[in-house]
Amino acid sequence: MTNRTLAARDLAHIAIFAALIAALGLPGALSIGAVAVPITFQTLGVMLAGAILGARKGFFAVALFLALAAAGLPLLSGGRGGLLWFTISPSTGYLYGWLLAVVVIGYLTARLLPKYPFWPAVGATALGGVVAVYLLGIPVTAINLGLPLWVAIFDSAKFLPGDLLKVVVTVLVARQVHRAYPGLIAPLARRSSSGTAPAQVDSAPTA
Amino acid sequence: MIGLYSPGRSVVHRAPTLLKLVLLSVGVVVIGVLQQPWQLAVAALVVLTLFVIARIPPRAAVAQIAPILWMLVIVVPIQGLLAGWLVAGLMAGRLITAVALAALFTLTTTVTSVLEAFQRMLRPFGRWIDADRIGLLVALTIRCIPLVTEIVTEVLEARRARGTRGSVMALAVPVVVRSLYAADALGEALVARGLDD
Amino acid sequence: MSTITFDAVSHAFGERQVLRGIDLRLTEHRIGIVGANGSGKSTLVRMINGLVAPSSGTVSVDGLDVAKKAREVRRLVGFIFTNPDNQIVMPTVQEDIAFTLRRRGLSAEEITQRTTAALHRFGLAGHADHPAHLLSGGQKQLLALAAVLVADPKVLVADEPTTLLDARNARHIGDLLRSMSQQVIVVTHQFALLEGFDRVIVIEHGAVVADGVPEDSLDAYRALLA
Amino acid sequence: MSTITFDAVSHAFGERQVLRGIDLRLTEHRIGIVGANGSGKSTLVRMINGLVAPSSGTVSVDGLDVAKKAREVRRLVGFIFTNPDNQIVMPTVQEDIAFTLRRRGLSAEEITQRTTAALHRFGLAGHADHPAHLLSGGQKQLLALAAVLVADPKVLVADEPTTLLDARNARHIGDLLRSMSQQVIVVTHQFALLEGFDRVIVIEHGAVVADGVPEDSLDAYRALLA
Ligand SMILES: Nc1ncnc2c1ncn2[C@@H]1O[C@H](COP(=O)(O)OP(=O)(O)OP(=O)(O)O)[C@@H](O)[C@H]1O
Ligand SMILES: Nc1ncnc2c1ncn2[C@@H]1O[C@H](COP(=O)(O)OP(=O)(O)OP(=O)(O)O)[C@@H](O)[C@H]1O
Ligand SMILES: O=C(O)CCCC[C@@H]1SC[C@@H]2NC(=O)N[C@@H]21
Ligand SMILES: [Mg+2]
Ligand SMILES: [Mg+2]
Repeated sequence: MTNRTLAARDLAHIAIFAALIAALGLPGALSIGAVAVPITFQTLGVMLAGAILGARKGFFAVALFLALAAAGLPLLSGGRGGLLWFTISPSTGYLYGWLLAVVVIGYLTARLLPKYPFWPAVGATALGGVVAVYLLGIPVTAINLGLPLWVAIFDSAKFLPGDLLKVVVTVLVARQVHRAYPGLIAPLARRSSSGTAPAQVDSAPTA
Repeated sequence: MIGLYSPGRSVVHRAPTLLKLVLLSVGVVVIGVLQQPWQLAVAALVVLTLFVIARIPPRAAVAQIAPILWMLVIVVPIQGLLAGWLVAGLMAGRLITAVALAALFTLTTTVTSVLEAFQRMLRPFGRWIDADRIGLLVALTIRCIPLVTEIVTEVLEARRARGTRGSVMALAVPVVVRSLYAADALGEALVARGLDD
Repeated sequence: MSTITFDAVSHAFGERQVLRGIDLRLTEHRIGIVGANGSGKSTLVRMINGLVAPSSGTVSVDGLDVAKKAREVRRLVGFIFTNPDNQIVMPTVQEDIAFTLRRRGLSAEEITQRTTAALHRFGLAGHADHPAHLLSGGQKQLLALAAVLVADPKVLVADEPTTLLDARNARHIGDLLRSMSQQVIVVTHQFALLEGFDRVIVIEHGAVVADGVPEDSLDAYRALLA
Repeated sequence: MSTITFDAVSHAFGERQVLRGIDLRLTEHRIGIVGANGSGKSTLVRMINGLVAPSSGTVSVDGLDVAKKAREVRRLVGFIFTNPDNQIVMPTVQEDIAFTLRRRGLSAEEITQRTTAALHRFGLAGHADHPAHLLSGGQKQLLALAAVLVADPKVLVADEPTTLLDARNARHIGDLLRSMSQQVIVVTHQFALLEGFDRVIVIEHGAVVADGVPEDSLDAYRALLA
């Protein structure tokens, strides 16, 4: 298996997480406040993808989900889909932010494993799942709606409680999952001077 | 999983997907720079005409555009107070027109052909991206959606059957773990059926 | 024994009529339910603890209407699913068994004690801290039983609890079911599991087509399948 | 028939020794494999198309070493898993059957034609465009068979293919397996499935403990379980 192609098991992991993010859109979307960017469970799926699959597979999972939604499948919360959500809607920037988030969380999680201490993990997940997402999301909301930046910033505050809760849930879930299914993310050496990661634990029978 | 496609045989439906994508991008940019109400009116009329040509059922069209309308009810007053009512009106007009155009694309193009168009756009990057694998991933994801919802249902049932409700955690952990094991089994089936050929 | 009654119960999933006018009064100690794939067996037994609410009619356990008193009924009725994976809700064997008890307001001590006892009774003591998903099929099915019986329900409902087991393990589970003082209702395709049962009900196309002592019912079912 | 050989095959998952020095030469048309839960049956048959690579020893199919020629071997050997849900990889029935062919570089026309033939042969023609996950258990198992046999493998390996089925559906699958011209290797806990087989192998603790005509092997296995 070259490192360019993905093994069948990796493909299946990617597909099932893309499906998981889609399933988290089923409870629907909640829109409150001035700017109608919905509050959605799907961000939880994005954070989980990073913290459980790691940066590479997680990125593919989120990208796959977004591509399917963009292609017109009604996978965004509330049964929406199509290119408009990826171009001119107020939530556009957040969606691209998800791609950044999953990479940041995946990379940092690999550095925290195998110990995965609680507070650093919360910090890492929040850095990707909140900071990175808002960094792209807020300005694009302002641009697409022709609103001053401060209105968009002010409005995004309504996401904060929910998003912080999702961060904590992600960390608690990821910790248990790494226990019940070890070897998903190869831990990265903390000092990158040696340059090589420890051999990946691979307990599954797919040789 | 048929997506949001609204079947039809019109010119708009039959136009090549890549062409539609290009026209859509140009259209959205043009709409975005319009500064005069009359220009916007012309653009809106063009889009409306396209909807008529494509014979989109009004209900399907409204379903696509309604979420944005709701949003405007709140945003327009804010903008009106901050920047003046003409600006607010123009912004709303541009947004609705552009959204309608994008929705028209989605309503007249099958998911399959959009995905094919994406694959064609990725072809120049073929050295890094394997278009075949992407096609497989797409189908696999669509297959996995019912699999995941089944897993969620089963975990919820198991908890109920055991007379407990429990926290988000007691739902999320088993759902994720079982999804991973189900994915492993799927991966094996892919190999057994010749995927890594 | 408890009394479980189905009173004019019908059920449809969307357009599909799955159960039609079921009237039953279950009072025997050990009751088996058989029928072809898709005949409605699982739907029927899921109603006993409210996993499926009937489209019409009522199901009750000891006079409690399942639709209205689901919470109370679920304390009386333990349920075992076909696929033991469905039932495992916690990462390790011990946590999974303790999970059932945790919500019953027992003291931590009592939880530990009853969990340990269950681990021993079902031969899982050596696996207490194992990831539950890595047990063998037979062990998972035993864990499923342990996790349900630890709460000491009055009725045990099991939907095909031996599908993945070898003959010895299947017999082991069968012996367990037969030796239990609780009332037992078992859905199965394996006739041997129903040996020594008091009553067997045959379901076909959502209706009861035979009901009586095991020999007669199973003969009727065999005739149906031929 | 093909010749499948196991040559001094041993296997361990981590610390756990699962297969010990297996030597086998499988040339018969219909071969059954039985044994207790956890005895190593699934591990053994997975080696036939390289899903598990042995820790030591070699497995070969018609002289091709599975470890080295996995790709060629997988074209010869079709594999059916216990749980059909986990082997349906495409959204609709027809797409799932076509998937196997798509990887073989056949023309679109030939794919359609062979897919349609398979749909008819397995009684799934009416469900071609149905989402595969909505099929009944028996239909899913038939789909699994169809999706593998459409590629016309020389050998079919099935790991407990009838566990969730009622007696009629199990017999139907059994009849299908018996009527096939291909070589068939079946792992099962249901002895009835092995009627008319040419050879039955009993595995216990990772070793072959009986091997011969079905009657003798099954007697030996029954004695073992008693
Ligand atoms: N959640 C559901 N939604 C729609 N249809 C369902 C659902 N559950 C079951 N069915 C359908 O209801 C019918 C009866 O299903 P049920 O599971 O009760 O059968 P069963 O007798 O338990 O079969 P088996 O022996 O295969 O377990 C089947 O046709 C099935 O497809
Ligand atoms: N991926 C794995 N990692 C670790 N141990 C494993 C793995 N797969 C199987 N085992 C162990 O290897 C042993 C043999 O397993 P195998 O699945 O081959 O048994 P089996 O004979 O097919 O049993 P069953 O009748 O329950 O299907 C078991 O003890 C099992 O727990
Ligand atoms: O579905 C969409 O159109 C995009 C939704 C983007 C939602 C953003 S992501 C961060 C923040 N947290 C939420 O719950 N919602 C927003
Ligand atoms: Mg059932
Ligand atoms: Mg097995």
